[in-house]
Amino acid sequence: MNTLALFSGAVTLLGAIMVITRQVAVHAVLYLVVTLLGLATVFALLGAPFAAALEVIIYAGAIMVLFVFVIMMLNLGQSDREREKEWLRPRIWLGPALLSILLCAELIYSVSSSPQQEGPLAPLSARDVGLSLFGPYVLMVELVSFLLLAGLITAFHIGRHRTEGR
Amino acid sequence: MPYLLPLLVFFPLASAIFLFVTAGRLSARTVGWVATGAIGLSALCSITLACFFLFSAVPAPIHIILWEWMHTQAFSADIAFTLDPVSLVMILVVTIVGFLIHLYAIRYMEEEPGIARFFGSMTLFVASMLVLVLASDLFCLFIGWEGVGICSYLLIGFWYENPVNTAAARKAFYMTRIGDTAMLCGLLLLATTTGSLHIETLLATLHAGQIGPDVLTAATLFLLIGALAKSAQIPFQTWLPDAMAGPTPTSALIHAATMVTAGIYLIARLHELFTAAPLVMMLTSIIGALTLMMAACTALVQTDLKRILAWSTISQLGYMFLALGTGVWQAALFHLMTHAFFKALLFLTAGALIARLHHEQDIFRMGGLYRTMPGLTVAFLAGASALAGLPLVTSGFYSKEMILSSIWSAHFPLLPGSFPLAHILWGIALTGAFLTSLYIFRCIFIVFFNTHKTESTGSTPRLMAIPLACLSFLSLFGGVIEMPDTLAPIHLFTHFLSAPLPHAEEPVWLLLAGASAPIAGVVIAWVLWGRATPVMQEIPGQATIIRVAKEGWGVDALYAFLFVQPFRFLVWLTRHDVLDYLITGIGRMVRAISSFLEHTRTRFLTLSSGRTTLLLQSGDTLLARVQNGRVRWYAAWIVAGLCAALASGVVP
Amino acid sequence: MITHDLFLPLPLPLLSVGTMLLLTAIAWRRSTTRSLTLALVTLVLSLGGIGYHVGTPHPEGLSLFVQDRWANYTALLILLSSLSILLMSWRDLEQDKTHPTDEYPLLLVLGTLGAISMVFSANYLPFFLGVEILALSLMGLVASRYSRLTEASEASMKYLILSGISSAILLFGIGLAYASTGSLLFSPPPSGNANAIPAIATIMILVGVFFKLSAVPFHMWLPDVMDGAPPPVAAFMAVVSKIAIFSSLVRYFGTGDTPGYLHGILSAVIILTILGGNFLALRQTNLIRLMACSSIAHVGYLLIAFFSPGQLRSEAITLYLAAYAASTLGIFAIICAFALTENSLPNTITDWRGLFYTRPFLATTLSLMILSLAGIPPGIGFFAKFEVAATGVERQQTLLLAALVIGSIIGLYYYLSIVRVLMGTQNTPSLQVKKSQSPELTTLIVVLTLIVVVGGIFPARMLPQVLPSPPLPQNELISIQEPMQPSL
Amino acid sequence: MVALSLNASLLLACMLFCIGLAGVLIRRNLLFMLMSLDIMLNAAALLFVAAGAHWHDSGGQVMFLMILALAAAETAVGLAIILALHARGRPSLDADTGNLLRG
Amino acid sequence: MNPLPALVLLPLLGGTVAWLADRSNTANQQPTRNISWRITLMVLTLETVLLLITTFRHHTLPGPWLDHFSIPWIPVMGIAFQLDMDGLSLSLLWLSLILSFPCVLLATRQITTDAGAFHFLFLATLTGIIGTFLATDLFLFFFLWELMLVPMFVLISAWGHEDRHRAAIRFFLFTQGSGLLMLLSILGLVITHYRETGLLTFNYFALANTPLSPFLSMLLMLGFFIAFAVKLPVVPVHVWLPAAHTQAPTAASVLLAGLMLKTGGYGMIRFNLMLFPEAAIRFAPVAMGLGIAGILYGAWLSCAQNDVKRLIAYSSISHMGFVLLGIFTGSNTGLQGAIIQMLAHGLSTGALFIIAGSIQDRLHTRDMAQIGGLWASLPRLSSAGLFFAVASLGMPGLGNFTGEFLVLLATWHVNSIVAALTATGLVLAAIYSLRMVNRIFMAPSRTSPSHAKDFSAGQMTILGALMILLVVLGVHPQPIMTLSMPSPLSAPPLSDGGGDTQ
Repeated sequence: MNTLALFSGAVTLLGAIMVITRQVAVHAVLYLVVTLLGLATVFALLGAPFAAALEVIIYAGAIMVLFVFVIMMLNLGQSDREREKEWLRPRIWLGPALLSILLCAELIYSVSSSPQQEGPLAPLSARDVGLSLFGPYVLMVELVSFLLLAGLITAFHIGRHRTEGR
Repeated sequence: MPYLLPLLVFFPLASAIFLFVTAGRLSARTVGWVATGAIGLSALCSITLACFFLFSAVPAPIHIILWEWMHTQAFSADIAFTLDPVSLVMILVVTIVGFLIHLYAIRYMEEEPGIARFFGSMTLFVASMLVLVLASDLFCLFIGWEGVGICSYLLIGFWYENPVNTAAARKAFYMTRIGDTAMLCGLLLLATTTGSLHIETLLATLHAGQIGPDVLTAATLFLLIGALAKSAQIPFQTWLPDAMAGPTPTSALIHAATMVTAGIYLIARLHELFTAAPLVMMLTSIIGALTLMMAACTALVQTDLKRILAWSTISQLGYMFLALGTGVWQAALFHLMTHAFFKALLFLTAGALIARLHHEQDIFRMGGLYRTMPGLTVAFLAGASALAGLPLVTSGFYSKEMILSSIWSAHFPLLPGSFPLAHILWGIALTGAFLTSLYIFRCIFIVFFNTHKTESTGSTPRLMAIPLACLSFLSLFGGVIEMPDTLAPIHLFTHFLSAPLPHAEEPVWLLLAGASAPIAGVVIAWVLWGRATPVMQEIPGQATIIRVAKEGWGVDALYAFLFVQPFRFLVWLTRHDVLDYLITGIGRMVRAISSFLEHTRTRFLTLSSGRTTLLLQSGDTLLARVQNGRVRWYAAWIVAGLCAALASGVVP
Repeated sequence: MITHDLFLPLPLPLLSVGTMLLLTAIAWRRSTTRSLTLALVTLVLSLGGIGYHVGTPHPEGLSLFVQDRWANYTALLILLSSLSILLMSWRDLEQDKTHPTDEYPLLLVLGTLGAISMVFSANYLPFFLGVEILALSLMGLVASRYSRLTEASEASMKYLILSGISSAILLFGIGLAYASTGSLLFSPPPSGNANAIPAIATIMILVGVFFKLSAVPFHMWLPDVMDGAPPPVAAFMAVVSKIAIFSSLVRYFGTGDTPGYLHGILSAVIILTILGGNFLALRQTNLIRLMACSSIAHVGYLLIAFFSPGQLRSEAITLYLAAYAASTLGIFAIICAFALTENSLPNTITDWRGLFYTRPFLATTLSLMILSLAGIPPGIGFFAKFEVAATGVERQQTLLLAALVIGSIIGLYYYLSIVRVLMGTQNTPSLQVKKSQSPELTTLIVVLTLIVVVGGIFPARMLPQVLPSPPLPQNELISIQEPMQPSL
Repeated sequence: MVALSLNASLLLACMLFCIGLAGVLIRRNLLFMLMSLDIMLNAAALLFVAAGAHWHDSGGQVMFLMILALAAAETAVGLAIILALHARGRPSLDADTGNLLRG
Repeated sequence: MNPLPALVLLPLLGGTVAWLADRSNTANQQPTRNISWRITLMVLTLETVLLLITTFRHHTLPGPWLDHFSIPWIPVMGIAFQLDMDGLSLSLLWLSLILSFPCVLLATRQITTDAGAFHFLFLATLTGIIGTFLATDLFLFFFLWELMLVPMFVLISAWGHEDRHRAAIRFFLFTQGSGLLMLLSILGLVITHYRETGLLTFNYFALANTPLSPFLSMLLMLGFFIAFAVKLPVVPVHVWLPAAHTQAPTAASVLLAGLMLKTGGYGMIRFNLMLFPEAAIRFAPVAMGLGIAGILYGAWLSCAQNDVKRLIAYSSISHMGFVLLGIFTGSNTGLQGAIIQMLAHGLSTGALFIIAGSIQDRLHTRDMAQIGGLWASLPRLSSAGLFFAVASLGMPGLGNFTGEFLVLLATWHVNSIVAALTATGLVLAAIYSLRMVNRIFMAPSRTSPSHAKDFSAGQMTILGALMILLVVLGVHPQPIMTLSMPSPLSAPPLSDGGGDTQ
């Protein structure tokens, strides 16, 4: 396990922690991008360059833009920042955090207690992925299109209410 | 001939049903005549039967089985009638006295609105009584036994507009019901032992020695309790005086002549059974003696005419029990018969008298009545003499004398021979005879011979007078069929009933003592109350004792204190179903606990998530709800569930 | 290039094509009636397509879908339910001229597509996609209540967040399972004391599934969301979504025993679900919320049958699903029949007071449905509960049976309270009865009543038509195979 | 080339997942909740990619793609709901206040 | 042509017809107000004819069972629509019909609101009860057992008195909840049998021979017992009864007290004793204790009531205690006593409820403190009331006494002290019965019911018929005792049900 792997993993985790502790939404979005980039590195290190690329392009590139866009529309200001500050008292985050740490401990305990598995770690190129994507999984591609369609229509449906409701 | 037996029961029963069904549609006269006619038919039947019995060469008991009642593996019973001398005496008494009383009642009850109910109950009573008497099966007897009870209840409570009357009726029924239950236990005991309650079967089993002494004692004890309750003996005596609340014919028929003697009849019928249980026999005689003494004392201080007669009935029944206890059941039956005559007479006369005095029952408000109603005076005097047992000229003398003389020589096998229980009992009985004469003549002197106090109206109708005359005749001369040996060896009655008694030579002074006690009573009564300026209106001093005695020695109050009040109190306590409350309470408690748990759980989670302050501010309504609508809450629950699942599934 | 088979149960492509047509129709010209008709046609055609499939299953191929009796049966239930729900919402949609709601049928069909995809899937991939398609469509459907838009949006938001969490948990579980087996095919959880990763994978998948099934303690969203949603959508959540997810659960576990380490969790969840659902329902005053809570409890009963594999299990599950679906749909249909506009929807149970005297037919029908849910003859629910209890007795699950009995008694209480309210006397019924006739709704109610009653009296006459023989899920999987070995 | 073992990436995924979960639980702001959800989804995605790499199965990455699509759809819907709620006068992006559906 | 299924289904069908007829006539209500009532009467008459045919037709079956009918119902589960009749069933069927007539003739005519529905529910309950008495398939039995509760619940809940809802729900919860336990027991028995023989069946006769371990048989027996005990009712679980009886409309009270309670006793005989004889023997001391507790407790509480119907309800508890006691004495005598007691109690208490209902119709109160002195104004009603009160206090010569005596006799064989204790219940019976009589009929008039109408001659005839039956039960019970013994299990009905259905 080399340092790059350690480093990117640490960046990912730190970024995630920063995301959930920021007071300003835009900061959080930026940290989320950092996390995603870290994760993309991890993907690359895992021998999945295609996934890494998609992570950067779609996730960090496209989805995050949605967030930024919405934050702009919401027109958050200083008051929101104060409120977030108010909400981030230790008293408030302590309980959930403990719960999460407990869960994390359980997961780590059970994962690490399982025997070390070393498989053949050869990279999976984009071609491999593409072949299976449009081979055995081609129906899934169709199905996921319906997923996107559902998301689209729902978002549209809800969004339309927004204008009508006023 | 056997078919007369069911007919005997059928006539009154049919008339009762007829009267109940047509209630309110027939005129009072018709109702009365229907009932009287039915009883008359029964009386005719019984007289026919009696003739048949008396003149047949070998008077064998008549048996008739009507139908099988029930038949199981362990038990069988039939609806069956038996006519033997004992029951013949009883049916004669019941039907003839019953007929006379019904005749009397036609006129007496004419004005009453519920006359159909009255006569219906009366005839039903006669039917039940006949069933009781004729039954050849104790179980069948029990039908009549309870039937007379319920009829008595209906009749005592006849004037139900007055709560006192219904209370008396209920008291009578409850008291006798307690006895009935005991009797039922006795019957059950016998039934489980022998498998049948047929009297002959029972006796056969007894003679075969298949009934153990313990069982026998227990069973007879149970039966005795039943008989005591029915016959108003100690400790059940309290219901009878109260039962005088009913119409007078009822008192005469039920509470003097017939129903109360059912206990005597039962024991006489089963005398073989009782003879085999000496302990119970002794108990019977002691209770009889105590009762006769106590009741006589009580009667002495009563002021209510009907109550005097009621207590005297109890006292006379005590005589009969005494006789039964000493084994001379024939004497008891004899006294039963004569008592039926003169007590019915006394009651009916008293009823006629009271009716003419505008329902005045207090003897001290009467007086000098011999002038206005000489006929009634004669009748009452006849009855009173018979009750007192004035020698030679009354039936009561012979029957009482028979009892007295037999007591003296009675033998109690359980006691050591030196203990003179028989003599003590004889002394009590003799004192009782004296007291009887004292109180009944006290009554006569006060009511008939004192200064005139109350205006009386009208005259006794002929329809009422005829029965009185008949009964007077019977009271005076009904006893000649059986005489003490000293006077004349006439033993028609006992011969008729059973094999002749082994008559021991009785000393003459016994007879003299028995004859002199009533006369002494009369004399003293005359001294005390009979003269124009009475020595006293009331026995002086001992006001407390008198008051207590007047109230029946406080037994009523004692029972009220011991049983009735606690029962009422407990019933009041439990008037609501405790279990009901328990279950409702559990329901409430569960609800309370669940809301409490919900409450605490919510609070705990609130604390743990650090939002106590905010939630407290946002109100109690939120506190009570887990389902508070908050996404993060729900998420926290999900995560907690996941944690728990993982913990239980993975972590060993 | 495509060497693998394209085995596909026919309802799926039919629904897809229907969706596309609907989309095209909307794009061309918006018309609610046309959308509704198209959706109806699609659903009916899909019904006809049950039992057929496109392509041939290759014995060696990677199977994404599976078609067996179990799948066909649940698909049939789902499609029938969707059809009923479409009919329920028909009138309101048509009459609501101010708000064009032609996405509603589209979303309904999409949701059905997701559910059907779950039912037929033999692989985590289509299963997961189905779950998400259903969830996303539901978010849209939930938010389509104009009169209470704020509440609807809030419900939608709750559903989004919570279902997001549960999806993530489910996904994580699937990921772990994949990590331990290397295959995305449904693999029954390892039995015995498995090593840790498969076990937690199973548990996390179960938690995700339980959330969708709204088993306690993962249930809290259901009453809120159903409350916020329009009644037909609530019915959709209570029936279609649950049947689909339950079908997958059965498929996932196969016929075998549940592994030992799950016994504790499953028992706890079942008991909690039965008691929790019933207790929650006890304090509800709103009929839809009450239905939500009672549906939680019914999941508990159903899980008993699921948890106790044995001779009677498959029958119990199939019958219970049918009974539950028919009764619940019936109740919702009657609720819809009373909705004059969205505003006058009967809100609390007391609004129904005296219905027996004003609308005896509907009240009787409603009572029948409620009694059927409570498990009282002559409703079909009686026999269903009987079978469920039989499975429990067979396996001697004393605790679960105790929970079943206690839960049923509590259930009786609140179900009877509804019936009692219906029979309450009130001079003026607070419920305004809708004057306009809606034949489709009446027909639906009559048909459902017939199913409930006839099914209750002659369960044997109904069952064989659906299931020629007692079905054993997965005993006749058309294709099942070993996990693919890594190529290359 | 491949530097991370399966177990290491599993651990990483677990930690990431829990951080995301903590975010959902802690934050009241819907925006942050959505971001945290994204983190959780990413954790799952990491799991699939790592497992796919481990087993040398492209299915893992196909799954990753699906997750990507899901994340996009969910985020879009979530943001639409946020906007709708915001438009209907919710004072803030608070997920907790103004809960009309409860009980 | 086998009449058994027709016996079961006819009331239901007739009820449906009555309902529909009434509904279709809602437009012109006045002239056809009682059409459903007439149809109900016709149905009952028809049912009587059927029962007569059943009673007197030539029974070809070998063995003690009188009649048999069976068609498969749910073959997958081994469930059949199987009805069998023996003397016990027959006598209880007769009781059901005999009691239904006064119900319909005297009580349901007053129902004006939704008379059709009322009669439908009435007949549906009757179907459940009759079916329960006949079913020999355990599933069918349970089905009908549950089925009779629903219409009864509606009857109480919709037509009852002031506190009807609580009473109805409590009634339903208790009976239904205990029914679930019975369901579990049935399933346990069936599955045990299945394990033993590999044959899945709910057939009573087949299941009777299931070998069971002592523990298991006790467990299963208890499941049945609790369900029946709630129905009977036995003391700790009787709490539903007073409320339900009090609040129910008259006809429903009669059905409840007269018939529905009998299903509990019937079940105990048919299932507890016959299916688990040896466990029943082991359980007998407890059951007898419960029976005595019921007798005394019911009588005691009955003494404390001021509400007429409540008083009668508690007296029912007391009477049914005798039934329980008799059943578990383990002897034929006790069993016969219990059966006679059931029949007599059905007649007497049913009639008492009719009378109490009539009083309530006339005076609009059930509080005994407010009634008082009816004899003057309503002599016929009062005399009928007196008769049945006397019957219920156990007057020898009437049916109740016969039953009680036989039970006591059998108990005495087991334990004399217990029997003596039980006999004190008779004293309490006298107290509560006479208390009622004294408060209602023979008391100073408190109200002035001048407008109240007495029973007509026709109505008295109906009550008179009940009286005659009680007297017959009291003085000549032997034929009924012989008839009503439950048939033993050892002789299964004929093998082929198909030929018989023709």
